[in-house]
Amino acid sequence: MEETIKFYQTGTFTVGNRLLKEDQRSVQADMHRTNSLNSGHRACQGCGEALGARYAIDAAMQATGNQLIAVNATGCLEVFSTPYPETSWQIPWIHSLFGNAAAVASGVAAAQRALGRTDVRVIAQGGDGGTTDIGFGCLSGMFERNDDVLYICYDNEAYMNTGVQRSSATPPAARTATTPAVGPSPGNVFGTGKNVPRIAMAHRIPYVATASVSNLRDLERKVKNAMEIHGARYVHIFVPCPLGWGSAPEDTIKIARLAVETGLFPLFEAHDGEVTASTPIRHKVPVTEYLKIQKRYAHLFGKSPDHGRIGLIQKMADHNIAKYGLLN
Amino acid sequence: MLKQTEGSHAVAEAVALCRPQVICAYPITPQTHIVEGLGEMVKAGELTNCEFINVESEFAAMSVAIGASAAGVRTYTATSSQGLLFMAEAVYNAAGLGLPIVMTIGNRAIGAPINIWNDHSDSMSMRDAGWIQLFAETNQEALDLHIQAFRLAEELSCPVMVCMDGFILTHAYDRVDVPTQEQVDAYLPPYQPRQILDTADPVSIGALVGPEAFTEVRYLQHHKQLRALGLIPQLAAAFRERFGRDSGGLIRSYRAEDAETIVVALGSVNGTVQEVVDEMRSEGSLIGSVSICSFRPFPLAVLREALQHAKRVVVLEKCLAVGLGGIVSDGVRKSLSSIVLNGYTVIAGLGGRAITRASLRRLFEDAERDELEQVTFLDLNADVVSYELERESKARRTGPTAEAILRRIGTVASGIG
Amino acid sequence: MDKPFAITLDVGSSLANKTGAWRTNRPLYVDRLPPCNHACPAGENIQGWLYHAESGDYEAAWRTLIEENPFPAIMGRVCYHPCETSCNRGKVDETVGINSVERFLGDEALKLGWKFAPPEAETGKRVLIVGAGPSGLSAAYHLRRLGHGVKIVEAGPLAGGMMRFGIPKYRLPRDVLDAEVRRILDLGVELELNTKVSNILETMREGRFDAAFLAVGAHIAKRAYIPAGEAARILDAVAVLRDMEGEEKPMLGRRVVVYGGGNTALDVARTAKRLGATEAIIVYRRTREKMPAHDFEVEEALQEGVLIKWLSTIKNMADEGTLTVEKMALDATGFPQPTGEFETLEADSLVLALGQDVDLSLLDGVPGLAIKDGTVQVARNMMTGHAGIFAGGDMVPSERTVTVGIGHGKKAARHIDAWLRGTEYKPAPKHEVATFDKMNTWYYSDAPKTVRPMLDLARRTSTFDEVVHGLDETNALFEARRCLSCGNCFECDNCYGVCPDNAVIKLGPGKRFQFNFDYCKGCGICVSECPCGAIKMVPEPT
Amino acid sequence: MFQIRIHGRGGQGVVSGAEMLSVAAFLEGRYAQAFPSFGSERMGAPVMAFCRIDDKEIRLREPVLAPDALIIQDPTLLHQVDLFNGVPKRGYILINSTRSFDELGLGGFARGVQQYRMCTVPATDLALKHVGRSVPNVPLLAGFAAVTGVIALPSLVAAIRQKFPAALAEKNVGAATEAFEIASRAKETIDA
Repeated sequence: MEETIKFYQTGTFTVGNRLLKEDQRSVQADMHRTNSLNSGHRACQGCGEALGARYAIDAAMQATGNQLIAVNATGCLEVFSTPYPETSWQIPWIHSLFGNAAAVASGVAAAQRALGRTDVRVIAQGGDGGTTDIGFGCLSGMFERNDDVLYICYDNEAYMNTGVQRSSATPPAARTATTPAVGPSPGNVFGTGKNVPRIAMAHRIPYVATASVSNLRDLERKVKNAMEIHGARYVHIFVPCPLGWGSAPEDTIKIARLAVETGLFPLFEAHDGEVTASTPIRHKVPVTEYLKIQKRYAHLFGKSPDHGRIGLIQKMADHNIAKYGLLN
Repeated sequence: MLKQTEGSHAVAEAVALCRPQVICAYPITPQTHIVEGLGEMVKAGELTNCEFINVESEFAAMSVAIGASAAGVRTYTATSSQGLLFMAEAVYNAAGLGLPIVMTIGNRAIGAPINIWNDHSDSMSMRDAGWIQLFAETNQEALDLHIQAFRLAEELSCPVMVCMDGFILTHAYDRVDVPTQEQVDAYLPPYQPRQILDTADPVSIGALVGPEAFTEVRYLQHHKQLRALGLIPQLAAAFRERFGRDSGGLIRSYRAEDAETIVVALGSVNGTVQEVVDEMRSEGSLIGSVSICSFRPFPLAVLREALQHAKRVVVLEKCLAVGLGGIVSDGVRKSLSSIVLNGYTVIAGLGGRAITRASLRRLFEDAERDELEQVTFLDLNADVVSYELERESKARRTGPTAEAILRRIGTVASGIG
Repeated sequence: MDKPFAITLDVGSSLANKTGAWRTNRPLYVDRLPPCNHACPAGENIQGWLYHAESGDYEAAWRTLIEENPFPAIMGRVCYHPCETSCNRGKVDETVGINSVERFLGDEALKLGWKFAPPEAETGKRVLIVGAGPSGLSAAYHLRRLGHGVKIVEAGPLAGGMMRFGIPKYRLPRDVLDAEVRRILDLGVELELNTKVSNILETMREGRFDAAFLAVGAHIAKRAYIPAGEAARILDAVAVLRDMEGEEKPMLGRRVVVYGGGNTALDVARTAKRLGATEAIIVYRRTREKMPAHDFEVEEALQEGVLIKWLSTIKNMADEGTLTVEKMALDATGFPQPTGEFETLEADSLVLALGQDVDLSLLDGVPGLAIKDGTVQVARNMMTGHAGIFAGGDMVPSERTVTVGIGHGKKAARHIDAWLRGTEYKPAPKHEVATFDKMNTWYYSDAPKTVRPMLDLARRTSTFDEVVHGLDETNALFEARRCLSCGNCFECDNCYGVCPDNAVIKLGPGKRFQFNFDYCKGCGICVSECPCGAIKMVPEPT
Repeated sequence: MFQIRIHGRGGQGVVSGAEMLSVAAFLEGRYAQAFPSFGSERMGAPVMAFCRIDDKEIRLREPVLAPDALIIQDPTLLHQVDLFNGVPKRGYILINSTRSFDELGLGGFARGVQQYRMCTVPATDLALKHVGRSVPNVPLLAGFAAVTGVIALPSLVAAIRQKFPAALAEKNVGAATEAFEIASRAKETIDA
């Protein structure tokens, strides 16, 4: 759409634009968007996951002509969306367990094949805990069988529902309830990391992508791309958590944007196990911009900033920038 | 049609006749032959519009089954032993969501020590998961119970386990009567889900339920099983009518009407028990037996009916509630509350230990003389136990018990019984 | 379907769960004052007309523009555009070329012959306007559109005032000027030329005018005493520029020295070049930084070969055309002080561009007037000490630019109208300014300002063709779309999209949005993600 | 009720032997039950399988403790396991061997109190000859049929054809037929 008309005013980055034709607008700009995750859910102020979920599911709904079934792992999204007697979901939705969303989705997909409903598509969704930790086995199995499921991970980098404990997606130095900011090396360890998008690619599934709530059009495009493909697909969405990260609710998108603009969270797409595209950084910023507005990193600053470890984090960002060519 | 075939294969044929649409398979002895059989039928195109899914774990097997069942198709899987424990969380979940999944359990012991042979510890560990548990006495019954299980599960919206003794039944070649597709279709109507993930009529399944409604949800689950107490005999009767065989039901009595001593047991061991009963009857003993087919729901009333006139009840269990004794015994005692009689718990056949006529005969005679302990371990090798106890009392670092015992017994292991 | 109790729920039922007192702050849609509008001396609603230009509706844009200013084509050429100086986009990449878009709209209007809407009703009141310069014409335009009878009396031979006699052709082609003046007269404004009003009260009485607006401008050149020989040729800038409009072009010779540092000095020097001078030297007593002239004009002049001697004063001029110039030096306070160093310059003529004074003779004998430093004192409503007589433009204390004059005309017109109706004109209270810190500019794509094509220097210096060319349609659209719409919703849907609680209701094209406070949790994401700063958080009323 | 116990090593077709036997009996309209006694499932490990044949439904689920007939697919087991355990007087014993049971040093069992009716069948040789693989189970079953008369050869042949794909089945039928002849010749001496 950007080609048809240049939006130097609104950029190609706002949700919509009064000058665009309906079919060129983002799904979220649509007055008749499905609001798959409806108002009245119990998410915290400024919840990135609630935002990411509506973005992703609405986009998938549009891409499938509303023929969508969602499976949800246990976690914030499940708890805040479906506390009896109310549900915020507008689509057929099932929650089973913490660690089995991918497998349940495989079952739903198998049922659609058995019923001959090739038009009905299946999404599984979970947080980073349910995806990168406890649900990892089922996820890998679903990938390996190449079941017709899009798995979406909403990554807020810790177990938020249980009170902010460390997950294998928690970044180095971050403070959580189980990696407190005390002692000689406060916060989370500088481990080797667990790059699930990369692990997904190693299964050579047809489509893998990373996305951020700060780049809506990019996110919607990726979900749309994913729904145009059959087989196992994986989209990893970065969703800040004000409560767990100690950030201001109004900064949710800002932080997500900084994660991208620093290079800490590279946005890319991969087909059949190979990276095919990456979203360039628009205005590169140093990681300190990102770190300093989150209390979970407060111990890196304060009276005597921990330049050593901040430097290590900057290295990670620079590595991503080089690896994915984010400044090209 | 009569056939001489393996128990697992007979069950596979029965399941296929029930037209399942999704089957999840993960290998574990001794259940494996069943899903292998079904996999072959799907590949060979004998079982049509059925998705056969090779999953990466039992946990995934039950999870895939949950998804498929919630999406409105007839779903089946099978497992044993450690496998059932590994899927435990999903087993409870399937029942909590009221999904009519049917699962075969090839009953097998639970480690450690790891042991692939038969006992009932696996099913028993899930006895309160909210599933209906039916125990098969013979391969014919195992076959028949699967056909009844799907109908039962779907009428109640409640998952059903069909339990059959590992190896003793799963691997035994026996004569079975395999019904025709027409017969089964006439008995088992197509699946009409009570709740379904449908884009035309969306719902949210699996809500977070707090204190304000949780008790009610649980009560309704309990109520389902109470309904099953009525439904199981009806379905068995309907089955008899259609297939001309007695299979299933809540319990089955054998020469127990006038018995002073009644042996209660689950599963295949009942055959051997009945042989011994006949023997002893022919010699004048007033002994009989009762086979429990439906362990969940537990048939308190009919059991009371069957046992109340006896002088003593011997509960023969293939599992052990460590630190207590019997598991089945508890239910039996509850069924007899306020009735005064001698009750004995006998733990037998753990980890595949053969239960022989000779041992049973000795046991029952002791029982008739009321010379049994409250809890008796059949054919327990006292020497081995006391030697090991003594060894442990002597040294602190005594090493692994199981291995120590094997060393002492030596190669007799390849012997018989 | 007959669903199991509690574990299975009807979709969308969470709408029953309202936010309630969860929220401590709530968002509020606001319209902030864009810095461009804030800076415009003519009070144009720049963001407002760019909004229409962005959608390619140029007539709507033009009509919005002329609500405040009837001279888009002229403005687009001669305005020193303080709007661009204050444009927020300058902090993103480069300021929006507002002036060039305005000129494009002005030229479109002339090309397509768009007319002003006639007054809806005649009031029967008559207003006399003295002076057909920017101020007078602007006042005439606004008064006429308000339904009053308007007559302009102009002492000179042509309408336009300083726009004609102060600004060279190469900056403002006369056909453009004539066309925009004509469009005002077409509204039914009377214009009487070559008539000097000597006694305002008498003229008003004779013409039975209910009110008058004086905008005679400042045409009397300031003189400075420079000892000179009889034959020494010394002229003043106003006269030179005025003569440029007549048949007889002024004789300046081949070596011209201009004394002064304002825009007029530059106009003269550049005019001299075009008249064939080989040397045009500007002598100014201060530094370039201190020069009142606009830097871009200085730049253009230097490009055209005009020489400028900074920190210099002229002591005398001898008959044979030699000027004695003394070097100056800035003292600690930054004032130039004589150094006693002298040099001489050869000049065929010396043009003095030292500013102008107002001819106030027409006010003799008018009671209640206050005159100070050669200008008429006016109240906030532009009325002089004498009821019914208003004044504006260069003859009142203020910066002397065309745009300021036009602003005066508008302001005066609105007060005169109110005065005639026996009421008081109360301008709408100004919104808080949409400063850069209120914007979220990440959402705007980077886009460089379109550089207006220039004529090549050689051709420019030898002719009086217009120096700066206009934008074509695509450039204009491009330029318009660079506007950030500071402080005013442009319906980018961000707030609607970024709300985690779907608590923003989209009302449809042109209708903007509305908050649904049943579900808003007051997180404030809509505020921080609004690109143009059109939402703010306010405490939740309790 | 007639009970058979088959001893051998994993991979020798001990279990399928018992199964074929039960099928053969079933084809004769009788009730039969065949089941393995699973030791470890490794190839080469000592394994056994059981078969019961009766005219009424078989309820008994215990292992065969007192076999009316013993089939030994691997004579080397004689020295490892108490194979004859529970075999009653006049019980049948078939051994896979090219040697006579006297040569095997088992003569005493025949002439002694047990009066076992013993017969050796060169089952491995026959299997290699007809099937090309060392699967001695089928020839031994044929020998069993010949010596005991509990099942008829045609029933066994039918069971073999159920068990194996056509080509392989015919090879096994060949082996069975020859083994049946060999064992039939030995019958008189055994019964004597």
